[in-house]
Amino acid sequence: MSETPASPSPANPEKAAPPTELPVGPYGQFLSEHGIPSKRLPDSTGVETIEVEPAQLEVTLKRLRNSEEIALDYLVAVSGVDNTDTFDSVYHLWSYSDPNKELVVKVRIPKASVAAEQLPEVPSVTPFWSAANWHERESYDLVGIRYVGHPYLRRILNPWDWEGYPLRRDYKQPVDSLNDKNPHSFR
Amino acid sequence: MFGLLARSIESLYQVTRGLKTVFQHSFRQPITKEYPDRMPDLPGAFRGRLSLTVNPNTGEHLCISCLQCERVCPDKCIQITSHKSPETNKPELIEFKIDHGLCMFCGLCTEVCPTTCIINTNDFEMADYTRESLVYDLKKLTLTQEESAFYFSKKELPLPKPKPAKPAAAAAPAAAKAEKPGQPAVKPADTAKEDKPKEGEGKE
Amino acid sequence: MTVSTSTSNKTQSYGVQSTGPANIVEIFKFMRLTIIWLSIIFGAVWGACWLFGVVLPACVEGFGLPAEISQTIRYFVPLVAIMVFIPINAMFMVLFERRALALFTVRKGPNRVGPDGLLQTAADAVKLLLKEDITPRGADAFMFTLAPIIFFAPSIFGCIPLLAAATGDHRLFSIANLPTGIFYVLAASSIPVVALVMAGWASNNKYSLVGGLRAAAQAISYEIPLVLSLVTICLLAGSLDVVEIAQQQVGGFLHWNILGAGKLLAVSQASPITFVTAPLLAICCILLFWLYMTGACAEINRIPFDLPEAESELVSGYNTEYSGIKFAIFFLAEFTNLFVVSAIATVMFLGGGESPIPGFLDTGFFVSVMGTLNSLLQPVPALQWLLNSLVDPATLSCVFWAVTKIYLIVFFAILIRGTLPRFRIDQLMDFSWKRLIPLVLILFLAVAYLRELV
Amino acid sequence: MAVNVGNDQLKTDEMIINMGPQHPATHGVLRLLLTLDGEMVRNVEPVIGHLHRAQEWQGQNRTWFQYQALIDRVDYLSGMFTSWALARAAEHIEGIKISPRAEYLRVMVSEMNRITSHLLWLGTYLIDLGAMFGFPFYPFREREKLLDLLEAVAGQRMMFNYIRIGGVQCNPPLGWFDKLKRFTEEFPDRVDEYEAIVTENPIFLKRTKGIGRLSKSVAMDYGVTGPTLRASGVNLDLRRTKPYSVYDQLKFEVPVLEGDGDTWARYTCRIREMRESNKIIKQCIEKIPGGTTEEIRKLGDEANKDENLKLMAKKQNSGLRVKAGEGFAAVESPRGTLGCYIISNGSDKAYRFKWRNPSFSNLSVLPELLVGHPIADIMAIFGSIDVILPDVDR
Repeated sequence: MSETPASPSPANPEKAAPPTELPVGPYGQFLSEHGIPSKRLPDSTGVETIEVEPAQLEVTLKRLRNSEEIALDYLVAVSGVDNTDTFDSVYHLWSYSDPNKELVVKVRIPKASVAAEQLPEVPSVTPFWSAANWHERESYDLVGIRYVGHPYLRRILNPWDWEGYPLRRDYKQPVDSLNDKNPHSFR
Repeated sequence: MFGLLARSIESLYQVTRGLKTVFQHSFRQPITKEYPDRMPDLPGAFRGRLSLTVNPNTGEHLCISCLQCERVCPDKCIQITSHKSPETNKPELIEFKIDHGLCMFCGLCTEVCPTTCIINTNDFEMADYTRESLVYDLKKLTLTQEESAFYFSKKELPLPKPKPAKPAAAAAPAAAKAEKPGQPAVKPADTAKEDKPKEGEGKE
Repeated sequence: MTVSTSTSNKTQSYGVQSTGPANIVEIFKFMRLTIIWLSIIFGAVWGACWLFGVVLPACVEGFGLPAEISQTIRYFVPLVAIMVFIPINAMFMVLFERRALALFTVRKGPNRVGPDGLLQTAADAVKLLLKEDITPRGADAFMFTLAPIIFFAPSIFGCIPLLAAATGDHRLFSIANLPTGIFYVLAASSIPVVALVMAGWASNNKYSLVGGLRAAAQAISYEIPLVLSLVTICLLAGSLDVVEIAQQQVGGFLHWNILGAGKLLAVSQASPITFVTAPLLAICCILLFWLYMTGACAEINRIPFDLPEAESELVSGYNTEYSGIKFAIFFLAEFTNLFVVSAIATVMFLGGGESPIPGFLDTGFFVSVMGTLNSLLQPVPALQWLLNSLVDPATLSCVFWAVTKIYLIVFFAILIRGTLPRFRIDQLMDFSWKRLIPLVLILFLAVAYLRELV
Repeated sequence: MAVNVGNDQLKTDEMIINMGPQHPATHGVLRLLLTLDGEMVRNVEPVIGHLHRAQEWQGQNRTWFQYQALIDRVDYLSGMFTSWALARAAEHIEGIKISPRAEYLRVMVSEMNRITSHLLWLGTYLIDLGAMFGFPFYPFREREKLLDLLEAVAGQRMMFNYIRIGGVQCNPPLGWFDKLKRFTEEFPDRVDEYEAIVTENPIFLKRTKGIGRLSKSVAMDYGVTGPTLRASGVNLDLRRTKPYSVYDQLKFEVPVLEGDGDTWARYTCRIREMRESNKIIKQCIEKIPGGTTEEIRKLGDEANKDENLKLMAKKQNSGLRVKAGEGFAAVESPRGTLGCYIISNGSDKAYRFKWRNPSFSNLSVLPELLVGHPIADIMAIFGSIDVILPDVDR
């Protein structure tokens, strides 16, 4: 039963949040001072979460990383998420110098805007931030987000000829992998 | 030149120190555990082969067929066949199978068991020649009274209260039936197998 | 299978093991095993030599055949001794090494096959011989087969001259003595590197190839300090004859070459300079011994110089692709080489078969033991004859001390193996060309002068 | 230290070697696609994924209760930390407060686990460097003792399933604290012994000093964490910089080495960390609320009522659910920042898991370190960054 893909869950985590416009947080303030529009999302357990447009991603991260006062220079992880109606690429940013600084940056691609047989496209941050290299490859491998500008975007955890993106909600497991050789097994 | 000499002597001294430390170890007691000759003394919490206990005092089977373990098992390696007893209207155990080839010994089933019936024993020697023989049935799983008493004391579990007389009498024939893996025991198992996935889906 | 519960586990003890008293039992077992094995080895070798060198010629002469035939048979005695000795000895050395390493690493070591694991390596040898002999696809089958043979052969004929030295020039083995014995041994010991390159190249494996080339580079580099240190000792001794060099060192450890060949005793008021030169010479000789051991370790590819077969880098280097009997031969030859270099060290530096302290377990002691045995066997003349024909006390004492020293060196090599990590190839080369070779050249000159000054 | 072999006129062909996935020194199933020029590495491409078990997918298809039992397998040498990262992330979302006793128990078992992990690294690292027959057994001897203790408390030697969402599973058995105390007393002597054999050994120094330098900026650029990062001079230890659990009440140092960030620095950093972990365990034994198990037993029912001594904040059962929301929590595992990003939709299964594994990020810096070194240094460098392949591949 663990093999049946979990029923496409209707509850989007953000849906529970109040629909009202959230106040701009300190990092959002900083970004807007530098002319980068951002949208505040509900906090991820006490950490400010902002959404930026894909086109603004590179300049946002560069600004956050290089500015003296913010210095969010530690890219903890890049995660691809297949949400109910969007594909998210989530960047967790910390700081090496000040441990209390945390920020979550999200890029959301609406599923409606992605054509059939096409992958959602997010600009890659690998050219200026090597920490993202393997994380982006992993996200491409498992969730199927194409990171435009990545120098070597190919599958990393799955075999190179794997079909489909396993962590997508509509992914169908190939039957072969379930083929337990023991006929007496309960599976 | 002098520095080189000093460095060489220093190196030689360090190597000698290492050699000395290693050589001194030959006077220590060996730590070899001669396993097949001397069995390891395992702690009570050790998670080994799964077994079903009986009441150490009365000998009645503790399983009440609540199917909790079957539901919680991450590997789906437990299969319980039971039916409603016509007299008491309570579930009655017919067959209990665990596929130890699938089991990952996480111990979740022992945690959810309300009657401390299913436990992890200290036995870990289960190597076998076929996969089929790793599927243990009720007879193979059930411990004797003495073994149950041993594990109850070792794991410091609370001793079960003896059941009222009537269900105990009913459980005995069920266990007796299970000991003969004859036709009648298999047929209900098949029907139960078809029913079970529906339940599972409903829950999810 | 039966469902058994371990109800026998009455005690509930886990965690910190008790640190008991000193490990006398294991050390005793290790010593006992060594003594039993060595008795077996040398009993067998001596028995074979006695049959071949004494009984057989006697029979031949008994049949009235010409004396040339019996003489020719006697010529083959050293070869017989070596052929019997090498396989059994290598088997024992593997066990010796494993048990010694077990001691160093607080384990018990192999102790299942036979009493105390006595027959463990015999069982291993049988297993290796029964394994499938694989030649990888793409390998040069001829070269692939030839390599272990070429690797093994020199260790057989290389150690023949040492026999004469180690047995105190016994009459059966004096045929093996060469006037230029040490050069012969060194010449023989430089052949195996060809085999390693062959094995590496013929395996059709990149790791093997790198391993074989490393072996060649390393052997060439380390042969120079090795040979030069031995040459220096020959210079000191004034001879190339191993028997003569061994016999020059009679009279206690102060006479050994490692301490300057008795020059320490030659200090006298008459020439005050000897108070400086004699200790200097002794220091030079100790350094030479260290140089020789370093070079020898590299020559036979032991840790810390086991780069050709560096397991963590090159899987197993040149013998990655070998299995079964070919691998067994490589294995055998490696351990035999260790024995040979230890034997050379014993003969050249440590006084061969001489007792370190005059009067301690030396020939006189064995003679008296023989006398006691003879008097005990008085009632049985046949046994008495057998004993006297079999055992020669001088040879016995010589072999006893030679073997003790050789195995002490082997033990030390095992201790080094248990402690040190491995060099890197370029550091290895640096070490040889920039450190050892200049040092050995300096020592060569120093010894040449000091020898005259003392 | 790149070794300059070389006559530029000497033209040689490059050789491509697949080191791994079956190689004695690639710690499991890493495959390195090496381009060699003689013995010098000219190019490296790590190929990973041979051990991919879809841990994230499994997390999304198992209930929380079931998944807890599975995640010890992500990094099998430090299973406590993976459990802890998951538990912290879920507790973060749920807003559970853990009782001090449970926190202390978590810290103790985790630090024990950190020592076992470092000990195993020490043994295998010396094997990588070629000291194959003697030394590696000594760390394993101590590791065995700790694993026995962990087995006694958690039930298994590596797949603990001890730290749960909401607390810890159980109290240690009787006599456990005494044994642990005895171990902590003798352990520094054992570390002294290791150091006597290894630290100043001239061959070891030659093999490690100045090899595989990882500069501060490169390490930060690649998101390297753990002792590997601290050896390069960056002070990032979550236990100190972002104190979680009860680490702010404990006295210990975080070894940060200024300078090269070479393999020797990484070695020293880990050795010193083991000593610090030992100190932490010692303090925990003294400070833990409720004291030893014997004392808890004496309290009897009172122990169950006391909020400070409760092991599980919430009764665990198979129907465990976590509120809707998302959260990221990290712990300092022996290899670095082990993070867990969870999106929960309020059901009994997570909507999305993402593991931020330290080995994954640390391994990605490997090509930077290897190019220009000879083959023999591959093992010295790769071993020194302490990568666990299941942790990389998940």
